[in-house]
Amino acid sequence: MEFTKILTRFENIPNSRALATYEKHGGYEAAKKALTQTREEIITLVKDSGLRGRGGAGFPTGLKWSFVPKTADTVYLLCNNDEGEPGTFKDRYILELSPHMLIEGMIIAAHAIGAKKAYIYTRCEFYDEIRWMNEAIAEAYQAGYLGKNLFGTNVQVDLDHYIGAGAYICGEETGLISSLEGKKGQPKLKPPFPAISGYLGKPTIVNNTETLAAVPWIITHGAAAHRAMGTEKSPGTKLFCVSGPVKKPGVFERPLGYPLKKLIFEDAGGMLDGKQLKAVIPGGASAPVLLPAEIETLTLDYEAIAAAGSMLGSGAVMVIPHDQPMMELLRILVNFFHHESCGQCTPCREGTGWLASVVQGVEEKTATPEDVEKLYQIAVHMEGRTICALSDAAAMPTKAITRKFADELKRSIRGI
Amino acid sequence: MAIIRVPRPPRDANVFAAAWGYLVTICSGLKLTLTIFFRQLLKLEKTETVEWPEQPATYGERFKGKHFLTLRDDGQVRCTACFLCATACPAQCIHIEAGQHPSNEIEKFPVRFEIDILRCVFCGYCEEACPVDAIRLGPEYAIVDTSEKKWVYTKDYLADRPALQGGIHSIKPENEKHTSIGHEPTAKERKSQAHHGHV
Amino acid sequence: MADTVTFTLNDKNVTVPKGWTVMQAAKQAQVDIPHFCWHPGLSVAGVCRFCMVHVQGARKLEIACNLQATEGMIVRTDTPEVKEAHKWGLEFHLINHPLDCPVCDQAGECGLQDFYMQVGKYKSQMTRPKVLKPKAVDLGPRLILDTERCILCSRCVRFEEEVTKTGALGIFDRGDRAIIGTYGEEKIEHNYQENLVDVCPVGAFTSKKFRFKQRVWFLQEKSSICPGCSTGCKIKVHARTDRRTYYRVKPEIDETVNGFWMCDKGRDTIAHLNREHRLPQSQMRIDGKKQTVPTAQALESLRRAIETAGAEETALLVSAHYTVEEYEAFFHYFCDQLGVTKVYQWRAETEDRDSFDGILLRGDENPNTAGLRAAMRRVKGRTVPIKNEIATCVSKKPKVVVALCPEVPFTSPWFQEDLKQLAGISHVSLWTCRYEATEVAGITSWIPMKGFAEKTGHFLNYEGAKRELQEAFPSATAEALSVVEAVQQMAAIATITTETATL
Amino acid sequence: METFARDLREKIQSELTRYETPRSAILPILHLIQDHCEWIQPMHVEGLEREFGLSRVHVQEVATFYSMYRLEPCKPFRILFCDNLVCAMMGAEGVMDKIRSHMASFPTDKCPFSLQGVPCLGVCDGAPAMLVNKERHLRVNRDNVDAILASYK
Repeated sequence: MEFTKILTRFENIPNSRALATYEKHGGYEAAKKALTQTREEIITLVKDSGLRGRGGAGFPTGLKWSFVPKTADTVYLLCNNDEGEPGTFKDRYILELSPHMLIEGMIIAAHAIGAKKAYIYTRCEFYDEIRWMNEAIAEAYQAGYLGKNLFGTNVQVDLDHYIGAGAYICGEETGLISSLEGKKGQPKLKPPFPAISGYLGKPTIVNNTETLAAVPWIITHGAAAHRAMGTEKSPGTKLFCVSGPVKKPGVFERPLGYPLKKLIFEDAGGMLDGKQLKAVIPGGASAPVLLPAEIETLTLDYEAIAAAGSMLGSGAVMVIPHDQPMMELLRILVNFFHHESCGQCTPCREGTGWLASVVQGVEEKTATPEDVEKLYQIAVHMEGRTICALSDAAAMPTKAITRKFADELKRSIRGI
Repeated sequence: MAIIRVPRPPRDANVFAAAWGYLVTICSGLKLTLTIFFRQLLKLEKTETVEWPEQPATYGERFKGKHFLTLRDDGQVRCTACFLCATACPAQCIHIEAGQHPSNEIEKFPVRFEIDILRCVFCGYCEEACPVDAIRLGPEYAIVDTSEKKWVYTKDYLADRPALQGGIHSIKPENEKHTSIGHEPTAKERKSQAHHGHV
Repeated sequence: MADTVTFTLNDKNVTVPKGWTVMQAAKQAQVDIPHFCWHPGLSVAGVCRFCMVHVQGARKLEIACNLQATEGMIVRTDTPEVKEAHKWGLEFHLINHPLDCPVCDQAGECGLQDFYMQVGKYKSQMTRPKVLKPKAVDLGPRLILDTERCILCSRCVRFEEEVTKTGALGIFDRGDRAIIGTYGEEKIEHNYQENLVDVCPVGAFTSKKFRFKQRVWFLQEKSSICPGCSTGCKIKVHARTDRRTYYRVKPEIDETVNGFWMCDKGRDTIAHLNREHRLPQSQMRIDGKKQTVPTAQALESLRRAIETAGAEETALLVSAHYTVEEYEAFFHYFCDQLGVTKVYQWRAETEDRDSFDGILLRGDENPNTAGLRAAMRRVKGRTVPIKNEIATCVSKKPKVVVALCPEVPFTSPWFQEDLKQLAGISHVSLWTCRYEATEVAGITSWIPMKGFAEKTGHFLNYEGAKRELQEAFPSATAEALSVVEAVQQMAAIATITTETATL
Repeated sequence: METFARDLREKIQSELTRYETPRSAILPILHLIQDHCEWIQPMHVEGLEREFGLSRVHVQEVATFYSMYRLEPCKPFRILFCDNLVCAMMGAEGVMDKIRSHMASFPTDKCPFSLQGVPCLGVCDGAPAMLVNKERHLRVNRDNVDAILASYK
């Protein structure tokens, strides 16, 4: 079965990163078209298309853009390419296929919100991708797609590339802004929201790479074509990253509302030989695990997964095999969040450390079966208490694992 | 004014008959006393009386007598100069001056620690208030001295009492007080506790 | 009204100016919301997550410090949910806190202790080893930092950035490894160090000067005015009355003058008040030998000297360290009643009077220059220029000099040198609080004065604002008098003597 | 003595004016220093304040906050091995053991490698993954890891 491809349409096209290839396939036509339209027209179009933020929260993109005060003279557009969520590698894939698609999307978005300056924030571990992106930006400047008076209009968009330095928290939009300001990547207190006061106190819109890369297609094909895919509340396509012990791990672009089981067992080729499915994490490390019984009929859209008690997040589907001890999984998760907590808010700073320490106790053989309940209690009180969602991200999977696999955890504490 | 009426024993005309009961009891008491007196006189039985002060008398460990300061293994006072004993003391007889210990691990220690024993009421609140088991009331009950100065016990005197009676030493094992909790501190814990100035 | 909002806080209607946060409103309405990182004098950080309140209709609990009060909002601080949040909020703060309260100077005035009693969970579930960090770090001439006690509320960092603008403190590393500190071994050396101790809600920052000196629950505090310079910061003096010892000074909130802060110099203004620095009793030089005498005798001899020499041969040398009330009594007696006309100011020969450090400290190191000036204007009938007039005084060759000595030693290092100038005068009566540096040839009598913390009254600060010394401690030395009392005593002796004479 | 070599100075200078505020340049400048000098030394942090006016507290805060900055002398080849969920499920620990034993084969102090477990490298489809300096290696397993390491000399 074939699907309309928006973001991965350059798959199987040789030399797809080059500007010439991109132009040959209608590249920068959308930007040219969009720049003749007014800001309101573009925002309305994106609103109508139902495009939602692909970074994890799923906030309607057009609505976000409309929050920028019309009177603001300096506005910034930031592209969140700090792909740090374990299990996620979709943005990397976009950069690998066609960085120009992202640049074009950013030109359109910048025009829509009135930003003259835009930044791409990329995590520093993507050494190759950073090089490709820099090359693409240079090409775009050379071809006149970036800079002043684009396409004969008076629109100006400057794009720069900013490289992170290894902090998961910079994937949070205000953490990213702090980092771009040259500070520690600590999320900022809200309100004020970035759309009012963000980078250097100016209105700032932060969008995920995947979101921005989808914009040119919407401009070219219209809102209705976008709405035709996916579900009513979650229209369009999404990149799903399937990883773990499956035969064909990788990125799959599928319309939202696609059945999860089909994704794992057909598109990704099913489990590796001799492995059975134990659980699935449907949306990156911060999404609660789902049991096989829960994914029987589960479809991949924001609403359905939320109803199942998890979240779509970044679309990182991690498959957990039957022989994976859940205590080990929990240990990796809590250690990850402990390592990445920025240390600003007390419940997160201390809570993640406490979770990690309790799990450490299992290794030291000082833990008791009651510690499973303690982990759950700590997680409950970390949730919804902090500036950003990292605390929640640590709490939610902990809660799910300590509830769904309580017996197994207790057994491993007793050493059986 | 309230008057409590106490019933009197009924009057008996025969005084001798009335007193008979008393006399019998007195005589049997005297009999016991005299028996023991003669038995001890003839060395048939060991006497319980101690010839104090020529012979020492000892009290149990729970007796609240003269104070002493307990020491760490390395011989320094355990006291961290937290002033909780001085705060709890109803007689306000404890005087502490705190200072910075040369070792940062201990941090705070008493430069001076004095008890004005004449003001002390031996209530033992200091012992209870102490978070580090640094002060105890010992078994010494004979508090005798001549000069006024000696009634104020200094830190050195309180901490160094090798001849403490009743078999009690002022050096206490580090974790003595906590053994009853049934949790033997690990070497790491002990290190971290010492690091915090606790013991 | 457009510029206020009214909302409900625990069933109480609260009206506050627009733009206020719920925390500010709660302070005004005297509703207690536990908090650590919020400080009225600093920006909002919102990181301790302790000031949780329940807002009707909100999805989750909100922090009061960053929640703007809006019209008709219904806020509760006492729902079970909020209480649970407080319990766990405190538990999170405490799990890596060393709990070394017995050796911590903050004990007794510590946010963690107070809130533990108020909203604590009591039964901790923390059984794991704590994260260990450096303790007792020397961070400056007046500061000790214990990074383990620190709860990373960032108040000190914000103080350094926003108030002193020195930015010497930072939070390094991340997560629960985060540590407050300066760069490398750098020390904080500005004049506002101890404010860091004050803003610190726990015992992470402690004052070197106060370190281990006293447990705070033994201290009494009285509201006074700092005598260190002409700014006139409102302060609280902490002392033990049973020992008659002064221990420390802390700023008191006064939005109009000093806000929430005071300088370190001001904190040293109590050292001279303690007994070992004080003139214990009146003294007189009799037959070339210094003797302790009853105050009445010293005052009487002064009165006699004035009587003998005549008011025109008497000079008053006045420093600007006394209260307006004292000047009034002093001039009333000596000038109005006795008829003395020679009145001279006594202050530093060289001073940069108009200098200002941009925060609080001013170059005029006298607390009551304006008050003295006003009093002298009344006596002299004209405004006198502010300058040191001791040389003028000596050049007029008076026979008797009554000197109101400067009180605070470190703002008057010139004191002893100046005193030497008085050597040739036949009767010099020093009215002084301090003992040191008064041992100068040519002084006839010494009268012990009360220190600023031992009297009430008021100063006029650099802009003429009234700064009230509200409460007084009993004097550290029993014999000390305020100028008012001394003058009264002198007048009383005079009356008795006159009466005796007429009999 | 100059803290920074001439070409590095010029690069730092251009970074300082590249963004809206000089402070924004702290992260890129630290990357530059790290590329030129292997690790960020205290003298660099102090030099940035002295020569370019960047607060040393701000620089140090950033340098300690982000995990990719090296504040200590390092080996010529730094292996960053992903030990997060997917890589762990695909056998990261076993490969890391293999790397450790490879490292142990060198005489002490002569080993050119350092090994560090890091959170997700964003290439979970190629798990287990590792970075050696700036080169990415996918699907590293116990069989091919020795050959990969052998190529670094």
